[in-house]
Amino acid sequence: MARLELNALTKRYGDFHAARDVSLDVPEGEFLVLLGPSGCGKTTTLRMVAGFVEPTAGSISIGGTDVTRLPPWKRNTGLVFQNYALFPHMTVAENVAFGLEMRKLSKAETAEKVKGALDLVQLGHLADRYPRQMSGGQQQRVALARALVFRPDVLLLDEPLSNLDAKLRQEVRIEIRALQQRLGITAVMVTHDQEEALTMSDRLVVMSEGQVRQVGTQRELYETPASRFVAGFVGRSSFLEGELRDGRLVTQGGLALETPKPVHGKVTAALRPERIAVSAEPPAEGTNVFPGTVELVSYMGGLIDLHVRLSPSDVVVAQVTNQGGGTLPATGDRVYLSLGSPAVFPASDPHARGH
Amino acid sequence: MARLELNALTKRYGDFHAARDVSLDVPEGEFLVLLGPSGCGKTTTLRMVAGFVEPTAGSISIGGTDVTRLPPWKRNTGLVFQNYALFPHMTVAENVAFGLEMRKLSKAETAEKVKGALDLVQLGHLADRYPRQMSGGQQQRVALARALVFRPDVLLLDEPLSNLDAKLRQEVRIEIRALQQRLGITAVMVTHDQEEALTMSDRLVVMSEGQVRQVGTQRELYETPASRFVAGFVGRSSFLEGELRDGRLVTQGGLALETPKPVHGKVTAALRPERIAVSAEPPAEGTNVFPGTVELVSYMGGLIDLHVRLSPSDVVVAQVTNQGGGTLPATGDRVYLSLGSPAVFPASDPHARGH
Amino acid sequence: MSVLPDRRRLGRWALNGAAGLAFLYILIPLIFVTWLSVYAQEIPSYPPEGYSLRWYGAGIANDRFLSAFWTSTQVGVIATLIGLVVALPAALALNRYKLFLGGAISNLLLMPLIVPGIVLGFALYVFQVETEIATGLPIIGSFWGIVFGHVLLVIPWTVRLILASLAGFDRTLEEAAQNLGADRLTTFRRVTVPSILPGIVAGCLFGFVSSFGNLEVSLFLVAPGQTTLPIAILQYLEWRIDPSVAAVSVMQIAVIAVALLVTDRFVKISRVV
Amino acid sequence: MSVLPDRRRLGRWALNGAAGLAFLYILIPLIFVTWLSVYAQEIPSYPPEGYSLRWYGAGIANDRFLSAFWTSTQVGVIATLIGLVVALPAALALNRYKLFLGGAISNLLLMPLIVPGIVLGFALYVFQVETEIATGLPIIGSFWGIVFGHVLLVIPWTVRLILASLAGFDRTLEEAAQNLGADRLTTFRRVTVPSILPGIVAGCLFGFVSSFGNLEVSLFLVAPGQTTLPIAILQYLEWRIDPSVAAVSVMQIAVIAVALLVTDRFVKISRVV
Repeated sequence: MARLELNALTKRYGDFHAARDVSLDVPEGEFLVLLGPSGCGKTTTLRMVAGFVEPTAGSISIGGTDVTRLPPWKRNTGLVFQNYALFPHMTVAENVAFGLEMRKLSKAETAEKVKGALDLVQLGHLADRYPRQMSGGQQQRVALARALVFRPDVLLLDEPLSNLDAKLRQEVRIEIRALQQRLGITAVMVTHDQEEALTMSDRLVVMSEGQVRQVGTQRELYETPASRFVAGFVGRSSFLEGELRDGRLVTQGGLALETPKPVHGKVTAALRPERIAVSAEPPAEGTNVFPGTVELVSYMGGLIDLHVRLSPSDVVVAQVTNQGGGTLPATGDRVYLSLGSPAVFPASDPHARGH
Repeated sequence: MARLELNALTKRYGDFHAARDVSLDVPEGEFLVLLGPSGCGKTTTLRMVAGFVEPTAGSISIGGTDVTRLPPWKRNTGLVFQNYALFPHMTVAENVAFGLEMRKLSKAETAEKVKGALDLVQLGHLADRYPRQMSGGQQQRVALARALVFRPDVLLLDEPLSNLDAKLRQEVRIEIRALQQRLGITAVMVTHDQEEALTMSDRLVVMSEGQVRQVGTQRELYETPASRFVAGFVGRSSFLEGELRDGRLVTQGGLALETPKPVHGKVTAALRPERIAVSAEPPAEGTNVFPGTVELVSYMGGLIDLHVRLSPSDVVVAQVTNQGGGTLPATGDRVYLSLGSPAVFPASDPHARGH
Repeated sequence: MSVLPDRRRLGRWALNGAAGLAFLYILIPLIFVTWLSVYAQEIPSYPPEGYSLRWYGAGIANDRFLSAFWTSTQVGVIATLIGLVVALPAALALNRYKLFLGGAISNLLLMPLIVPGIVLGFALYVFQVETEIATGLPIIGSFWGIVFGHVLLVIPWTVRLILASLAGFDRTLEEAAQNLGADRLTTFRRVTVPSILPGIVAGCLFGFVSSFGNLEVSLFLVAPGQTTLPIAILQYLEWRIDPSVAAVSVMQIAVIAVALLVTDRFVKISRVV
Repeated sequence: MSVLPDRRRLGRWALNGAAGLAFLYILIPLIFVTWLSVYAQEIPSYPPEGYSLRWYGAGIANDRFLSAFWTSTQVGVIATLIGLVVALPAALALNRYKLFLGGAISNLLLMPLIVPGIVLGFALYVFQVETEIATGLPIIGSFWGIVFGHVLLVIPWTVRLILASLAGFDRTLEEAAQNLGADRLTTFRRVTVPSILPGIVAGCLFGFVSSFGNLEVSLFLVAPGQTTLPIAILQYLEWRIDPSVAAVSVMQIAVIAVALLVTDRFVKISRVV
């Protein structure tokens, strides 16, 4: 329950930068998610906060105190591990009590707090079980209780859901988020799962190659991605590559797109599948309307993906909602796509900021 | 490349039926997917076809020949395992050649076919590598080449994608499907992943508790689920429980829904999230329109889930497409939902056929 | 009920038969020595003239056996403790750091297990004699000289079995403890040691019995007056063969078997050995 | 470059030091015996009068050592092969079927490793004597009598190490082979055996050296004229101590060390032992 500040945090292994100039400011009570592909530096960053990785440069402060040089056991953080990391030789209650014991609480106080924490995760009745006697979801809840019981300044979650099956993941996701909000605790979670990141966080940090690429709310990242990388990583996008001619983006296949802002040189346009309107006849109005041929219909229940070829070198994916009844477009059908106003980014560098 | 017929196939372990009366007819060249939760009998069924599990009753015929009592090595099936099961002490080429050696082909013919099969999966250049030197996706492609090289009558796939990461999964999915169509081979795949099942198959078989619950195309299963179980398992559904009164379904919370067909007794209505229309004002027309309060907005990029409470005991999920711009409903907002005509099933048994 | 195909059943019986045979192979000599230990007569002839438990009494009452038993036990316990003190940090180092030649070191730690005992005993003897000549200290034949030799027998068992336990130990548990506020020593005491206890206990058990039962190394290192139990038995047998040695043997086997089974129940040795 | 905090570095040095100490503990006696083996003079005194390799020649030229070496090798090889033939199916059965008392059986297979050698030798002697009395066959002191005894020493190593290999073997590989058209025997030969080869090789190596180096069991079973190498060394030492025994010891250690390292390179013994 404290503000967490990272200041130009860098971790170098020889020539390799695991994290480079990571600066973040997490206000009290915020749920921040670090999102990125594997090897992007998100876990290194989290482990620097917990104290298991010593930064090469930069500083970390929790609640205004510089903790950069403190060993893990002198920082008041609660870490939830991907593999739960429950002590197998201790009961659930003993696991949860461990952090309190280390803080030398009295037996009575410890017992009371352990009971409270287990009730919080609805496992009060299993206090005397051993971890191996519990399901994965229950173990993860115990790990959560163990990390919360001593009131850490910051809760750290390292891919906490990736060992759970799909159904359970959804359940524990909601539970963690609700608990975090109820307790008003500052939390930082690491994940590579977009859906998890989008549904749980107050704010998201997209990382790649050890660097922070964009920080913002779900909506900010989705609606105004800062770079081609973010547009491709948060939500789905189809990309059209082209060059600017006469104020329009002209692709190799000959499509000419109106762009919202004047751009120049080689550029990439990013199109969100659900923002593309599909019609059998040319629509009365709309920007960037092109005819095309349906190449693949991917029926996914509530949603249907249409892969539409607009030119010999340009294919985009349009997503339509399955409203039942009516006929669906079939492979080979001729359709018209209204692409709307695409986001445009320089083509050379996937991390360059867009226009 | 042959028709596969299962006839009242049953496997019993003591009192437990791992599979019960499974009858399926897979025509030549069809891609059939067995879909169901873990323990539903789909893997047992596949292993009976491969010959690793001996049926307690029933029969299996491949290409018109009864193979029920043949050992695995005398059935001409190609099985792709979840964990690849490549022989670690053999090179890629030796792995692929194994099935041909067992069939006593000449060295020259073996070498030629191995080359052809590896080219088919675009791994011709890695023939001399060992499996441990390859990525998961490459290993799975080798396993596929190994299972296809001797032209099996039926290709069997046991959760072939579940050890791959999300991005690779999509890629290999498309590759397997394209190969199967190109070779015109009969294929049976087992999976618990809905999206995989929907995008790859010609027809789907939904199983639970060892029994076949419904067989059909994606569209048939999604549009006309046979039971409450299928409605919940294929695609997402919100369920409203109620009782029939005056020709309407009345829930405990007091909602009264028009149902498409006359039903009686305790029933469950299943609602697809994308078929529910959301509006701020009461819509001019529509069946089953109810006011409600937004309880949770789950922003998932292209899609937004609204959890809307319609009565003290009834919550439904409506899915709206994120069209950008415009204001999104927020938690606490009052909205109107047009539920449309729900599918209705008897409430007592999740596997009972609907109306 | 499904019936297994005939050939599959045949294979199953053949394999089970082989397991039974291996078991019998080991059991039969033990059965015979047990049989001999309850012979009534003194001369081990066949068939026996009757049965009696009197040789057990004779074995226990034999002063030389008794004092040798105490010597063996003392040497074994002390050597095991020293072996553990050396082995625990050594195993941790081998597990955690990529030591210079780490693989070779951990293989060479196996040497005392597979170098012939007589060679090992002779090497120790030479070492101790040369050290005694060089330093003038009374090493050869002393209690601590024997213990020093037996530590060599204990180390391979303790190091290897603790290493096996460490290989299955998830080090994120240590991070979890540190995150919860435990410093390095507390983490070791409260988390690491309990997790590798099966390896520690199994290592000590095997180390102790290999010291206790050792003949070759002891032969070179004991002084004339001071004998370990295996040497006492050997000397007794040179003089006469009667069922009292069988009784002493059976008692040793029984104690070791019980120790093995009890320990296994407590820490699942079979997972690390 | 980040610098480790001082206390962390200290712990690291302490652990590495302990590993080095354990290593030295085992190495030092071997170094001393090697030193003695190159003494020029006959009487092992200190300091040496000069160095020479002549005792290696003397060791090799000694007829009794040579014939004992052949006896030990023959007994070791044959006992290992018999042990393997019994152990392979036994290990498969223990791994695949939940045998009645399977856990107890696999623990009791450890017995010959931890029962004092002298007890084991005496038990085998009693067994063979009683069998000889009962059947009239000349068992005791015969070549096959010794081999029978040594198989007992081999079995625990082969069974346990093959079991360890089998525990890491993924049986879906066997299903894959059968699916590709291999019958049960071909599957075993082409897939199962290559996969558990490290265990088989390591089991045979350890089984052989424990037979080759055994003194206690052999002491009871050999006939007067026929000796194994450990017995020949012991008898030689009763008579005189000169550096030729050291040379013979060093050669044995060298051969075993080389076998261990070569085998390890080939099949990664360290993964199964």
